[in-house]
Amino acid sequence: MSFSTFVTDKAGLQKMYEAIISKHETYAPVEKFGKYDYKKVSSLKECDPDSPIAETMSVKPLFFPRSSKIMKYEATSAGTSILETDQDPLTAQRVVLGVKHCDARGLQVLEAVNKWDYIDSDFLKRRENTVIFSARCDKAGTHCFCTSLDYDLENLDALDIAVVNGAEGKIYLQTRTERGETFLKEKLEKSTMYNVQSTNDESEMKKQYVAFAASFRLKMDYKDINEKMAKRFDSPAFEEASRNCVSCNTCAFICPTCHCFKISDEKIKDTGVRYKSYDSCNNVYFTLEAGGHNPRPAKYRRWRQRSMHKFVYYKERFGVNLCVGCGHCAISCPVNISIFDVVNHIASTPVGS
Amino acid sequence: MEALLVPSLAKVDRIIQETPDVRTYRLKFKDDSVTEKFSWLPGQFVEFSLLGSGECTFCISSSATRKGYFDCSIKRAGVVTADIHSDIEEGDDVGIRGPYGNYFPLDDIKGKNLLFVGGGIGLAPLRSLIQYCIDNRGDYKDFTILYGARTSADICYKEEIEEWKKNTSIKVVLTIDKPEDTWKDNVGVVPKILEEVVKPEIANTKVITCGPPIMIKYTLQSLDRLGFAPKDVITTLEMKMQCGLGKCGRCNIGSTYICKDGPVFTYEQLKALPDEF
Amino acid sequence: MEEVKDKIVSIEKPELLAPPDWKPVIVGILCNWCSYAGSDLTGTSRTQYPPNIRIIRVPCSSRVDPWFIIKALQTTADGVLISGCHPGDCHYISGNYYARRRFLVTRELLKMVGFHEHRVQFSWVSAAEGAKFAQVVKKVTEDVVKLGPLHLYKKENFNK
Amino acid sequence: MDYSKQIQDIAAKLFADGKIDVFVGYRMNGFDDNQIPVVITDPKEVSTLVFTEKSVFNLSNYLKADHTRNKRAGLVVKGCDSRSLNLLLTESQVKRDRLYIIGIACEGVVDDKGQKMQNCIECIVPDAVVYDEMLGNPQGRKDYIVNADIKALAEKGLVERREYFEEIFENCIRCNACRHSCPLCYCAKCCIDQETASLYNGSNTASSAFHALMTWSLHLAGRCVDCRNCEKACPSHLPLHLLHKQNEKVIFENFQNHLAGVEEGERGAFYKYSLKDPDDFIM
Repeated sequence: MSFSTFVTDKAGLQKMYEAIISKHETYAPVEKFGKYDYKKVSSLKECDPDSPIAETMSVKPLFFPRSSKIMKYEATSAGTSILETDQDPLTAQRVVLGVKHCDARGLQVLEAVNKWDYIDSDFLKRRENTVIFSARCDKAGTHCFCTSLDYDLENLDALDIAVVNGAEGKIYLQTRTERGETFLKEKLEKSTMYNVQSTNDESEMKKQYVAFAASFRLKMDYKDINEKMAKRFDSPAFEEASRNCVSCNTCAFICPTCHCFKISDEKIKDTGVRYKSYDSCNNVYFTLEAGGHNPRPAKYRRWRQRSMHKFVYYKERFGVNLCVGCGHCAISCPVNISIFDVVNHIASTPVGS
Repeated sequence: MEALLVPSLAKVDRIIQETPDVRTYRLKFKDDSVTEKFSWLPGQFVEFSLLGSGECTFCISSSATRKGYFDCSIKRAGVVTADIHSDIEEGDDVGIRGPYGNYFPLDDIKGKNLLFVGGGIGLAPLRSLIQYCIDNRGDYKDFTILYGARTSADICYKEEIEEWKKNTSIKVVLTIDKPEDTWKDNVGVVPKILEEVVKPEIANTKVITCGPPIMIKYTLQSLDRLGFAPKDVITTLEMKMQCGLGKCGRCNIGSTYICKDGPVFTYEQLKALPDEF
Repeated sequence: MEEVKDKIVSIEKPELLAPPDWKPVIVGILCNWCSYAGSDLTGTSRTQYPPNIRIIRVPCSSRVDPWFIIKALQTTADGVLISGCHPGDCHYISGNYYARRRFLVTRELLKMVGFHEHRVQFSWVSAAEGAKFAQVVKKVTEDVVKLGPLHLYKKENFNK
Repeated sequence: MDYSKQIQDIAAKLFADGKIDVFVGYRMNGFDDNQIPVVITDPKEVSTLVFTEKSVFNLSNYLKADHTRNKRAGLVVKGCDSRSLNLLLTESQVKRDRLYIIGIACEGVVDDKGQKMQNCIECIVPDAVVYDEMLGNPQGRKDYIVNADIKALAEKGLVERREYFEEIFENCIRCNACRHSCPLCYCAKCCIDQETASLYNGSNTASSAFHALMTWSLHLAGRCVDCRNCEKACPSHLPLHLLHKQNEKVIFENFQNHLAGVEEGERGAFYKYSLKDPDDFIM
């Protein structure tokens, strides 16, 4: 199947969004307390698909919920029974608007671990049933370095339909997957009021990308970093770099690629629920064994685990970096630690010193 | 994913008080279809949940060659294990997921002399392999079990050890850390007994060891001294695990996931891992 | 409130109606030396009081961490009653003076967050005041019945 | 307000005299005017230290970390920071003789957008209350002002307030960053993290957030010094100060104008009592 490009204007796109929202289960960034989070919307007024990247939470919770119920059970003196297990009700197609490219890439990266051996069918099903409309940034944020990582940001196929701003209020829509192609074609066939024309002229999109790529403050050579980090497991630089971390775990909770979770039981009287919810490797209790042994007792060890997992371990295992360069961790960090600065600093230290 | 994390119910058939703080739970699945699907090899582990309390990882301490049941030996250590000890009675239901992880390299050890070195509750994973090997005794040559515990009361599987002792084809060496009045066997820590009493044959021998981290550390050193090649020394690791599926990101050492690539490793493989266990 | 007399609504969430057979659950946390003895006296002197209260005995009213109140409201309780010795009568000399401070702050914070002030009530009941205890429980129960069931922040997915 | 030079000099002198092992201060992040807290062990790095109105984070939080615990540390504190440090000292979490404290007579810090932070506008104790050396001109104690947001909320009805706070609890993602970044949360294991299933609240629900945030704020009542480390750490930008400020208001108005950590050796409001405390709400 070939993928196509369309051109429209702001009004046309908004009409299209409204039509989508009225017909489909739609999620988009909704502002609360100055932070945007992806929530179900019933009209375009509630949300802002062009939300600023620095203030937008990751889209990951729509695919990998912050906490999901594994099962509900009853344990009484008469016996134990599992009352219900979590059945994902998602069957109808849903649409997510305004996903940042780095965020969508995060989902693609997570597919690797979720497809590995035991298949996380819920995650894959959710992704399959979702059409992702992206919003390509026009300008890089202070902490962004998405162009420096191992994926082609310009032609990213982790999202279904790329929305790109052109000159003079023109907006380009480009399908990137079969799912997106089918969805958009169907929408366009049904109505002509979106001002949409098919086009082959991608020069403006290219221009927008070049301008966007030029606006980055942070650039790095990820291959170099991967190689150098792999050799620096024993580097004392980790200790130095982790000193001002307050172990608050924010970075892991808002990261689009972090996928560690904990399994916990909660009960009232005889009825209990087992949840799977996010956890962070920066937490002291993360690896603490019941017997008292902790393989990563010191803060720098936990820091090392986090940065090495992102740039070395995941790459070794699945061939991609577990970082998409969105900069969310640096933005949310209360003490402004940037993982970019840290890994670059560690990679620049001499081996074994 | 969530479906993979739902346990099947099993019934506690028998509880054996091994030592003051270790109990063995003999389990049978309530559903026959689960029993049929549930097959494991020595070294694998299960996720054992006491519904209403939590989930823990335990190795299966019996062999699949003994059909119809499986054992988990549980030492009281944390919140959930304390609940397991105090709440579970014979006939109660528990949740079981698994089996997960890899197993002892059964093909590699075929036709070799076997030396089992266990300490404390570390005999549990070895017991699974010992039972398996006893049931397939013809495949293996000399058979030595060295087992150490802190005191004579802390010796697990006392009845079974007596059985092994009666079996003339098995050499059993027991030791405790400090002398006791009624104790007639060896006294001393495991590495010392290994070098001074057992004096194992090096050639054509595989060593399988498991125990507390400090014992493992010194046993590996003394095996090195005796001249065992690292690839002939097999051990099982433990890390905190929660999912057992390689997803929750808790048990990795470097890019190796203990729950998927382990828990059984040779000393050679262990040496290649970063020092984080 | 007056118009819907036959139906009980939750005061914090007026859109929710109580089921017809709804009965309030009240958690009573009583100090061992005065209020618990007082409640004993109520029983031995055969004074009637509403059966909706579940009593938890603590050594002293200052043992009551604000956490207990939060926890009770979050799990099953529609109302919480905390009772201790009269000021000056504390078995541990000054426990209830410390407790008093905490109760005021907890009560004001819960009010700010959107709980009606009658959800969490406090009383001083001495060992001799069996009748007062019955009165207090009656009042708290009546108050909570007026407020309707508490829907705020209950643990989801649980049967009550 | 720029004391970078003075702080550098003092730190250099302390290292040279062998009085400290580590120095906790701020440095520039290297690309814009925001700052990163830094823990220095090498005297050579002293020249990177700065202090301006962008030095927001409360550094007394670092005194509970491995790097500074049981070591002699130098530290920069503003008015609010020194109050939390004062409480840590009274609660025996740090030893006074191991610390060298540079107090700042603070004129207020600014947020990311360059506006003066709300807690600085309403600040009561701008000068450091515990210090070895004071920089700037002390301004003295100011009058207590009831927080503007609390005033506005108190005028609203029950249902309106409930709706507002429900949004806060629903938007909480239960990362516990507020707790970890709080200088006064130093318990080895938090009661919110109990592993027992009947007490556990680890899932991400409004109910669990209500439980965690309310318990947390009530355990900090009478101790919170309004440094807003928690708000800075919150990834959902929740107005967590509402909970603390409400407690602070009630405590100030009812318990003899108590303010956390302003007097040396004075413990939190819940560690003492007065016979005159209000009693009228108790039956």
